Amino acid sequence: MQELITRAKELLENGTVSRVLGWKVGDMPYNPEPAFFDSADTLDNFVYNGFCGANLSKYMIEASTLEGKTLVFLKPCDTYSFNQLLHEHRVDRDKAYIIGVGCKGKLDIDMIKAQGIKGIKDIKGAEMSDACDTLTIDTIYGEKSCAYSKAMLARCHVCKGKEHKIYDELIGESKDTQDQERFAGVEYIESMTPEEKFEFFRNELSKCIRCNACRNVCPACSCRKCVFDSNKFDSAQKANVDSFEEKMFHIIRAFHVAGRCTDCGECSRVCPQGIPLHLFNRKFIKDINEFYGDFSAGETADGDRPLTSFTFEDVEPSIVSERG
Amino acid sequence: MSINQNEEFRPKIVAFCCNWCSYAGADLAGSSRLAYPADVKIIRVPCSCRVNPMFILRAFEKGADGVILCGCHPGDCHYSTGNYYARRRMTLLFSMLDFIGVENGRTRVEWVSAAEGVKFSTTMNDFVAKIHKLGKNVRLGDLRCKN
Amino acid sequence: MCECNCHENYNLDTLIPKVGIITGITQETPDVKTFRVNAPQGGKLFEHMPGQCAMLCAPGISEAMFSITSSPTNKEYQEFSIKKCGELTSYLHDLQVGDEITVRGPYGNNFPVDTELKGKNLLFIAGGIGLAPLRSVINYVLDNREDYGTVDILYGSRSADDLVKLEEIQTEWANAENVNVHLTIDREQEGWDGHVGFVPSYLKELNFTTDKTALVCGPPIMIKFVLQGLKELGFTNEQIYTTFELRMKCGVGKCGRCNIGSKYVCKDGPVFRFDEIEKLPDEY
Amino acid sequence: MYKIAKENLSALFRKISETMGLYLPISSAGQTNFGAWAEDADVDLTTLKTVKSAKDTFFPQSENLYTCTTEDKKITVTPEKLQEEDFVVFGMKGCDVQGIEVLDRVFLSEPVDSFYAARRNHGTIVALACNEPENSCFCNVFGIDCADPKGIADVATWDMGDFLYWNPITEKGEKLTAYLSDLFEGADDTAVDELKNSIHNIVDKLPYSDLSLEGWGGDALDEKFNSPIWEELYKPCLACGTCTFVCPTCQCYDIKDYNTGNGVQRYRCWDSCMYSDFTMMAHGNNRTSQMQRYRQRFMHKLVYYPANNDGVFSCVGCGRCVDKCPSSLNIVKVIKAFSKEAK
Repeated sequence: MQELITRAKELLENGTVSRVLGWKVGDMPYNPEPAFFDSADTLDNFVYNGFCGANLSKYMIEASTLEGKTLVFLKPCDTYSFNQLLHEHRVDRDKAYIIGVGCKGKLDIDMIKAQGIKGIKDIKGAEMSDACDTLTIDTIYGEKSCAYSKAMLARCHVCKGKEHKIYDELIGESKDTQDQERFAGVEYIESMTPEEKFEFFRNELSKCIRCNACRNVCPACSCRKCVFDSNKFDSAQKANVDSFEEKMFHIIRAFHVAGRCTDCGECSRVCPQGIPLHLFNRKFIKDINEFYGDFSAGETADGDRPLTSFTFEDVEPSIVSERG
Repeated sequence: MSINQNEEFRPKIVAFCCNWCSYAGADLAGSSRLAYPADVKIIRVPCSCRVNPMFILRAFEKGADGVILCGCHPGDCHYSTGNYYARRRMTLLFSMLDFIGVENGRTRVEWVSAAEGVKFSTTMNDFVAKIHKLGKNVRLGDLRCKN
Repeated sequence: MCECNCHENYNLDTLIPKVGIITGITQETPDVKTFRVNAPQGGKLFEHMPGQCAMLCAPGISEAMFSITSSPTNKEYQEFSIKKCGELTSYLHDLQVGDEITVRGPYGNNFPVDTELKGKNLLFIAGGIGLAPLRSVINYVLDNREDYGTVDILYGSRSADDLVKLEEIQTEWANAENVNVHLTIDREQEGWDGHVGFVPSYLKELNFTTDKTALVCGPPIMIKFVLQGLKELGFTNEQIYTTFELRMKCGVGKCGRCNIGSKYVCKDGPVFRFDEIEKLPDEY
Repeated sequence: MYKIAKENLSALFRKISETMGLYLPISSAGQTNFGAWAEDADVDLTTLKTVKSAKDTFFPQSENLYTCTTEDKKITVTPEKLQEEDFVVFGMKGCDVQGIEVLDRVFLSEPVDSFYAARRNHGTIVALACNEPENSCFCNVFGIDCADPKGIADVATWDMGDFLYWNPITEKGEKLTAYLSDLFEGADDTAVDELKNSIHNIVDKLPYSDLSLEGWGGDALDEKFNSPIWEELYKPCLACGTCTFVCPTCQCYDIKDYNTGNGVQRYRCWDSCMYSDFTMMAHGNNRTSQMQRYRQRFMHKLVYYPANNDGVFSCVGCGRCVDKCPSSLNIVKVIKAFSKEAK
């Protein structure tokens, strides 16, 4: 981490960048927040550890409107989002100085709490310089420990890989964290009967409180005004009784980012009700791969995107019922 | 939601028809006196690719039991390529509806040219019959719109 | 069965509207119409005080707060002067006499016509549609003429065609006893022989004496410069009243959007004296 | 003081729901929220905090107000029925109880909101002490004792392992207790006092328990409003409504119309001051930047509300925003940032 601070200070002081976009230490060991740093001395509050899960690409939309370059720290998965935003001209490459930072898997405090660890005072072992195998947790009930991989965000178990797709320089080591099949969750649901599928999603989506966190955090959801904020549209806010609560919002949300979603998993990370929202996105990704050939959004900043291109030989929509 | 046994189920069908081919096809079906069920409500759109997934969900929400999208045959689009985009979009949308447990067959895409009055009529008859078999749409409707 | 008495007044819940019927529409200017509203069975929907507002709603379209422009001394109907500027107002402008809307209110406080303003010389300053809330006060004052001192009305608009209630101003107000009407328009216009210039500059030209209480309403930018002008003339904050407008949904200080600091415009306002406003954070 | 064996709780729930409604923490799809009891419901009294607070039971996320039907230009307004059935909210924590008290000051002040008032009249609150408060809890800062939930609660209960201890507080609580008396046996207070002590010991050790509210309150307006700190604090805010929707005291709502095809249904639903269209109207918007909206939320809780309500804060220290904010922002960070500045 010191290496990142030193390099950021250098770049600020030699005038390469006007500000730094990174993470600031929180008031607890597990809640750093995204932050802009305007001067070298404020960087003393900079932090990069296992709890820095937030994808900073989205903040680059705003940073691209500011004067001067912004130094941004991107994890491997964040660079996909950046590339996709670049493709859509929502961020300005010339306004960004990208330092690709290593990633050993990001942590989810709720996963730690789910193991019955309460009254947390301090957590050790989440620094990037650590081996990231075990977390030592100091609680008001004494010291506890927890395997690093057991505390990881769900998305890190299906990591796309630790290769940065766009950067100006790289700092720090990564560690492969993928230990689950990426589409296993989608396939599991596909194997259900329509009744089971319906029940599953009804239960999940009934929890939705329409806080819009999934939309607002999504780097692909970058419209200046969302269709769901329109007064003329009566799904603008949560209303009572639906046979399928909030379906419209979630299907359309996922559809609007289909072919553009980099599967960064932010939607599921931020959902206060723990709805596995990535399932919608991943289903679209899986379908796109199957119907139109393997595609990974944000792999590059140029090239065609599946929903803004076509071939004459595309499958007909009837394939959905034909494949059974 | 139970269906009143004494009352025959009349499905509500929304058909989005592109202005240049399918709508003309429907016209031809009409002027050739080819019958298709009155339960089909046609909404004319400039091109099949004008139909956004929200239109389809919205039709279901407001009480439609089946939604069909008709456009020019691939290659014949008035705007050259519109229906190719529509094809991809609808494929993904239908697959998603299937994924969340909506009965297969409530949605369909059919390419109908201006000369295919017969096809229009048989397609609609067939679709209505299918929806009739599937019964009322209870999974995508908004409960406030019922009764 | 429920034995409590909590349902007795529930039809009177402030969120439940009454139905009102439009009994008259006057085209005031190209984009302002005045609507006369009655209860469907005749008579007024409710009693109000000058400066109060009501929520008008076209079911399925939208609902918004409008100031009641008629005076409470009018015993037959209520009037709303509405400028076409958004979705709801456009819809209202398309309505015909005999159409129904829903109305709830009256909401908010009022100009202190029975207390602080009594016996005072009054100076009304309005810009454009800002005349709407003040008209209620002016007519109230004219109908209770003996309770108040001199009345000056300074009213300006973009053009002569945009002056709301021009006929009433010229025939009734201008001829009333001890009332001076000063009209102005922003730009020269053929057929206009009155004053040309913005309201704040005309205010300075007129050089009013400070023995008056000013009631101001108009676009925010006008209010800002009128306030400066009044200060230059020697008016104190306690001598100036204005009325606010912010987005409202409930009208009763609960939905939480029309607050400026700890004050809710719908409940604690819309009428504020400037010394009160000075204490509020600058967020309006 | 009474007690009931934990294995008899379902009999208790059954008995309550024979004659009235019953809402309690229910686990569904992995999350616990207040919901209506049913025989097959997965009742969860061990999860410390439900995701949404219990305010849902008195001020639902969405409720119909009336329906407008139009025939031949004639409009008919049919108001929605008010709550008529008695109901019990079981298992509310001290912070949530205080949250309802905060809502009372808004909805029961003139003009009274009849929809809310009817629910309050018919609702009986059975509060449950928190055995193990969590790191994000700071209710003690607002004078709440999570070991002994009182305030407007009608009954206080304690989870003592094998038994649930039950102590009626108000008349309503006595009535409910009398109705359920067959299921209870008498108990003495000593065991409960021990539990209270052990809870207090935990509270003392929690990281936020020494949070200071010095400088906040109804008089702090100008100094806080104009502080440059807001410009720093709001930056990571994504403008979502998570904090407002999980908050027990946020009461802002929106009123909307829905055209059902047989009339226009008017409903109100929770709204969030964090949303960009919250104050937007045809002629403009008085809170155009996210900084202003962010500031509004915290100023309302810590300054505006106390100014209007005898110094009572509109925060109960439940820590839900601390747990749930996607960007790890929260009211504690705001309070700390200001006290740091003051030093």
